[in-house]
Amino acid sequence: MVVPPVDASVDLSVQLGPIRLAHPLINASGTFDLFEVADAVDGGLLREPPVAAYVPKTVTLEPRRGNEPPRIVETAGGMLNSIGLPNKGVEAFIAEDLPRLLSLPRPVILNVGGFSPAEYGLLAARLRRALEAAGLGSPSASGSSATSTGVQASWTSRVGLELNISCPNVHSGCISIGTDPVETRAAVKGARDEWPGLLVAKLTPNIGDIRPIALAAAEGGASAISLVNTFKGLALDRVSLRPYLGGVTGGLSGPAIKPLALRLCYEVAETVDLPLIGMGGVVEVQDVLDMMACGASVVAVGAAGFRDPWLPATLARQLAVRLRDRGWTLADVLRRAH
Amino acid sequence: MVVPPVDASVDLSVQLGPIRLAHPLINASGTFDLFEVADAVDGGLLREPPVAAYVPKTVTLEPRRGNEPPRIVETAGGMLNSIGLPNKGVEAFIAEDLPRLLSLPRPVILNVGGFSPAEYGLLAARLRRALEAAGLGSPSASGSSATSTGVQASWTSRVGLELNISCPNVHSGCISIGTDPVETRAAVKGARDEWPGLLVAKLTPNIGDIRPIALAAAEGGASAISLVNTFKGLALDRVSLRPYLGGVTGGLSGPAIKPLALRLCYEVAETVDLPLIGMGGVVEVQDVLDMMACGASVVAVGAAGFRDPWLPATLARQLAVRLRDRGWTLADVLRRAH
Amino acid sequence: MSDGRLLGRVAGLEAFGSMFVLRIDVPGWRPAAPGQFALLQPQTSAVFLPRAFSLHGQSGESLAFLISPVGAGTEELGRSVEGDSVWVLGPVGRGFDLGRLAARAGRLVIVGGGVGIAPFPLLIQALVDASAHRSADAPGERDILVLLGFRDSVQAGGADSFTSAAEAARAAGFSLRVELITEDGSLGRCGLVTDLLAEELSGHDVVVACGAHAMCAAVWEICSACGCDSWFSLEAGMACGVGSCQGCVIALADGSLARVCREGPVFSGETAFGPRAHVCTGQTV
Amino acid sequence: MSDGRLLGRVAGLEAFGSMFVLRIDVPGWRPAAPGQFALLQPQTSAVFLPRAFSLHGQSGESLAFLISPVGAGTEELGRSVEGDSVWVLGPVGRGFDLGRLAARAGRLVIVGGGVGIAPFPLLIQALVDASAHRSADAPGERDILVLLGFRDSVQAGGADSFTSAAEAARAAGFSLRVELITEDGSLGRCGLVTDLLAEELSGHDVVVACGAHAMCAAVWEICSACGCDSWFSLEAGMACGVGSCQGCVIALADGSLARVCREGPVFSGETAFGPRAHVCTGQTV
Ligand SMILES: Cc1cc2nc3c(=O)[nH]c(=O)nc-3n(C[C@H](O)[C@H](O)[C@H](O)COP(=O)(O)OP(=O)(O)OC[C@H]3O[C@@H](n4cnc5c(N)ncnc54)[C@H](O)[C@@H]3O)c2cc1C
Ligand SMILES: Cc1cc2nc3c(=O)[nH]c(=O)nc-3n(C[C@H](O)[C@H](O)[C@H](O)COP(=O)(O)OP(=O)(O)OC[C@H]3O[C@@H](n4cnc5c(N)ncnc54)[C@H](O)[C@@H]3O)c2cc1C
Ligand SMILES: Cc1cc2nc3c(=O)[nH]c(=O)nc-3n(C[C@H](O)[C@H](O)[C@H](O)COP(=O)(O)O)c2cc1C
Ligand SMILES: Cc1cc2nc3c(=O)[nH]c(=O)nc-3n(C[C@H](O)[C@H](O)[C@H](O)COP(=O)(O)O)c2cc1C
Ligand code: FES
Ligand code: FES
Repeated sequence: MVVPPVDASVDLSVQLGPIRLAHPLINASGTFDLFEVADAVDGGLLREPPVAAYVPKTVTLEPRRGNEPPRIVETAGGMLNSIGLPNKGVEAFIAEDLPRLLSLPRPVILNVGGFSPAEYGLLAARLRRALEAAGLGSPSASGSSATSTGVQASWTSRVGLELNISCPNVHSGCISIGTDPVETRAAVKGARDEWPGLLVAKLTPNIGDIRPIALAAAEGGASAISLVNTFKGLALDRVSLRPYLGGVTGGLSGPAIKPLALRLCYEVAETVDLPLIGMGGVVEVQDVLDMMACGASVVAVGAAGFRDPWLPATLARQLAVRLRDRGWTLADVLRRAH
Repeated sequence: MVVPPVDASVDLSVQLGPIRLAHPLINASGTFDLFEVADAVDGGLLREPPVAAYVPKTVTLEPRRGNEPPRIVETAGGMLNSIGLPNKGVEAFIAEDLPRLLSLPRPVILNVGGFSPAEYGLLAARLRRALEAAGLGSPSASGSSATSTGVQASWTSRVGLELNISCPNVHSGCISIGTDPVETRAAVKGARDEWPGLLVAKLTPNIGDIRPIALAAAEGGASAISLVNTFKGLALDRVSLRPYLGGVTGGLSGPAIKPLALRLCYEVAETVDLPLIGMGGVVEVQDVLDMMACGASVVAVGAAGFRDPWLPATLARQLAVRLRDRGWTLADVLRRAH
Repeated sequence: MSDGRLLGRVAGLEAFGSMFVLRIDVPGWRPAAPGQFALLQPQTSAVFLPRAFSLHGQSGESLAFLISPVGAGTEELGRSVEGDSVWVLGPVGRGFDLGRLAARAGRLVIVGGGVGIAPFPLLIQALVDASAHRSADAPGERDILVLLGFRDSVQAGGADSFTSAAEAARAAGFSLRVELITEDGSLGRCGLVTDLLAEELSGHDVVVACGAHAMCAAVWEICSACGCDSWFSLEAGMACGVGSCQGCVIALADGSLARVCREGPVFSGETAFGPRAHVCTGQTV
Repeated sequence: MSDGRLLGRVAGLEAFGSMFVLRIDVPGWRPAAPGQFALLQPQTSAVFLPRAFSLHGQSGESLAFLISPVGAGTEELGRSVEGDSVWVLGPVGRGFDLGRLAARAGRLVIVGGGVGIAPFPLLIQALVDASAHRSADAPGERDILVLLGFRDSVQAGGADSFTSAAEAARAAGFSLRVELITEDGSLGRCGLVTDLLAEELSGHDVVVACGAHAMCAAVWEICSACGCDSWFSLEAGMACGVGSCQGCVIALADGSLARVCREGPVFSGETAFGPRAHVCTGQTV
């Protein structure tokens, strides 16, 4: 590899709520299936995942088939996806996936999606119970209250929860939860009541002003905010001129959206005093610096990981080199653009 | 040139309100200064402008300096601009620019920007009076009412008006007119009361749901809708990690935004029954077909014209070839994606 | 096991009709099974995602891909020059079931349409290698029938990329019969490759095919009507190629969705298209 | 007058230290004046906008550009190979005022910093050509002083791109004195080009300069202190290069904004930086 090992003299560690990350680079939900990639190309990934924390794909209460194909189309500087949240549902997830997630040598940030604000509370409660049952709680955890974080330090320091509040077709009609401050607050509050650990609200960029949504998430009790999810876009079949994707529209991600993601991150960082997980078009180490300078203390790699599943680890190494070369600490970069 | 001449057997003409265009390709406001380009590289452009109608840059009531440099930065698949509507103000525009605009062998769609809904009415009234004074009205036009289009056929068939309702820093605070249905309706209505001809409302994409805005523009009396203006984005200086542009944020345009523009065009076409002028990332003839299939009867070239000022004319020729090869008329393409 | 994507170096590019063969030396490459694929992207690339290509030839760390330029990604690869760097991720995917095929080489028909011929030279090479481990073959077990269909004589230039694999097979005592057909009759017979298959199928009981989806479906119709085993290498637009994105799904015969990059790209006819008939009539529909 | 952008063809690419000279044949090219520029973009390009480059050399429709690879656009041009197609828009911009400069060639100092040396070979060529139209020059009127500053010896390799223009000038009876300085002293003297200028200015009364903005500002300080005429070829990020976008503005001395692509790229020191002093002291600040 051309990338030198992480420079031990540079401290890349970040505290994200109760979870400590060895460095700021993680994956974006739905863009990296660690177990599949390990099986397909490199079993060593399970021993040494290329992320500081692993974020699995969104899970919903019920199993979902996802959208009909085609689901992917490349566009200028990015891609549209209309995957449609296929997943096995939370029960099968708990039975089949949670155990192996907990066996990873990294913290995990679970990601859930609901179709009404109330579903987030149900999902959070179900996952909390599963984690408690997994015996990861502190010895004194029996009968502990869900909202008392102290007694559950042992699993809350390893497992967080991200709320994907930008699904289509939700309770409030055609506008998704994440574009409505009232619903956002309700969804986050519902989850917060059931989840004692790191709670991340993932915001949609398909909005005129993101600041009221960020405030609502903070009011609801989010301990961090991640942004951005994808931008709704459309591509046509070149010949028929009909919508190309099975799901008609899709979400735009990749370098094309980076300037938009940076702007939204910058605005949210000026609005709420919570740690941010920045994502949207991160491809190279300059993008990581940009996101951090706009206010993200953690940076997620999404679609660029499709080119290179090892990218987050590579970026972490490159970040260390950049910081060392500039004589900067992470704190010097964070919010530098403001 | 590699492009063959327009195939005479293919009818590319489009009716846009009272204005007939020889073909559907025009320029986007602020991205093509015909007189400057003619002076810089090819005087012949004034005799044979490469657009079916010419749209000059936005004019405001007062002269404006525009934003401080740097104003331009390239991003993946596009660019950010923070030009900031520099212009000489409507009075100097009328005195210096209007006469030469009216001497062009093409229809002209003037473009105005206001800082409150009321300013659009003032601008429309001022331009209407100037056009009437220019002696372009019908012989019986003296004392005619502004809202009676019949008597003014002679200039309304050559001059239209586009309302740029997506300026920053406007009357209603930090949210721009174009993101508020009430202000949109007021701005369009104000202009409609003063302007008898083609009235185009140009919408911003920085919005959660564009449909209420499109409806408000229609209710206000718009005779067409153009979309999209640029998406608000941010780029940092690579070294200092401070905002790179003088105006801090800028507007994203170019191929990167095409999937977003197509989606918005598609949504507006399903919402209002007005002709649409589609723009956003148009670079090649496939983009023209895509825009038309999504509902645009006229297509504007923006930033891609920076690479090639002749692009709209080239695309019109290529469109004729494509239609002939597929055995299609324009009507076969229009709204095909719906 | 690799510590990241591999960085290959272009060793050559050769045109074959409308297609080209791209040779890449890839230090660290693990041997691929026939039917597996790799994701390629020039180090300096104007497209966002890598593109999937079947292994066409493989000799240690020297790989060959047969590529048809259809869009920005393939055209960009077609402009490669010797020494250019190319990111390579692979081998990935489930290839052909060599165990089953090798034992039945004499009753096997290979059907390729257009650039769908790409995976077969490597398959032939593997069948030949597999036979070396067997003490002796019964008569006819070293006869492989290859049916190739092209649009026209220009595209049919791609068939020449078979020559060396075919010669190596012959040298190893295999008899390879290659029949060629073009849709416009500009080279070989005029018609579809399924016309050839319908004529030639009898006496064979397993078909492997790769090509346009419609071709594959037609091949399956023929095979299923006569209860013949069939295997298809299928395509889908991909983002990751390694199971992360769930973007490459296709609908299987039972209505479920499967990822071409992980459950495929090689699927049995039954899985992809539907059950085969119970009785082999030797006749085609 | 052209009917669109011109499509040029790469005739060659030659490295000069950290820079390279790109030669492009451009059918239909109108002769450029020194200081004018063109917008270049490979026909197959991974960047969105064309990039601006001063004319470095010109012989009919054969053009040369001296380019320093600093980002995606310049690096992409640096990978050009002979025969590649390149879109060319130009010549555009207001170049040097040849009328004024030619008459004072002997009192002229050319100051180039880094790749800012690019426009000067063409300027020298034009000064030489202009002298051919004059019957006779007074003594010293054919002496041109060129001061070049570079970061280090590697970058200073760019100075070799001057050689042919310098030789042609000498052949036409001009005497060209080229002084070179590097910031790290790894070639020639150690220091800034403005150090050279301060020493050499006396006896000259017009300076033309191109380089980093800070260098230009420092050159202007020196010139203005001694009331010397100065002209600067300035830079700004551009989108269109032809006056459409108003993206390339810079703030002038009077606080107004001017487009580098139309009002420039060559500005007088007074316009760009401020008035010159009234009395020439022959001394520098
Ligand atoms: C497992 C596998 C193996 C393969 N093996 C080979 C091989 O050996 N050789 C080979 O040449 N190819 C092979 N392919 C196909 C190859 O991957 C594609 O041809 C390649 O991805 C095309 O990329 P491109 O950039 O050239 O074209 P793109 O422009 O990306 O278009 C690629 C295809 O995507 C579809 N598409 C994308 N966008 C649109 C749109 N807006 N409208 C309509 N259609 C669209 C079309 O089907 C089009 O042909 C294989 C594919 C798979 C999945
Ligand atoms: C009239 C004129 C004449 C010129 N003549 C020459 C010439 O003869 N030879 C030559 O080599 N160059 C010349 N240039 C400069 C040349 O145009 C630029 O070097 C070129 O555009 C760089 O393009 P790029 O894609 O390589 O770099 P880019 O990546 O586009 O960066 C180019 C420059 O833009 C700025 N920039 C862009 N984005 C950012 C960001 N996010 N943060 C910080 N800075 C940023 C920086 O200043 C950077 O150096 C000239 C410029 C002008 C205006
Ligand atoms: C194929 C694909 C699938 C995705 N699935 C999910 C998902 O299941 N849950 C989620 O919260 N975000 C999902 N996302 C959004 C990403 O997590 C991320 O927010 C977005 O892609 C922007 O980052 P990028 O530009 O780096 O890709 C998905 C994105 C892609 C491209
Ligand atoms: C440099 C620049 C200046 C612009 N100025 C204006 C303007 O003055 N008025 C306006 O209505 N739109 C303006 N726009 C927006 C364009 O008209 C167009 O809506 C937008 O660029 C999207 O199209 P594109 O992706 O093809 O560039 C400007 C865009 C650019 C890039
Ligand atoms: S391409 Fe991503 S799962 Fe198959
Ligand atoms: S670069 Fe567009 S006006 Fe100068």
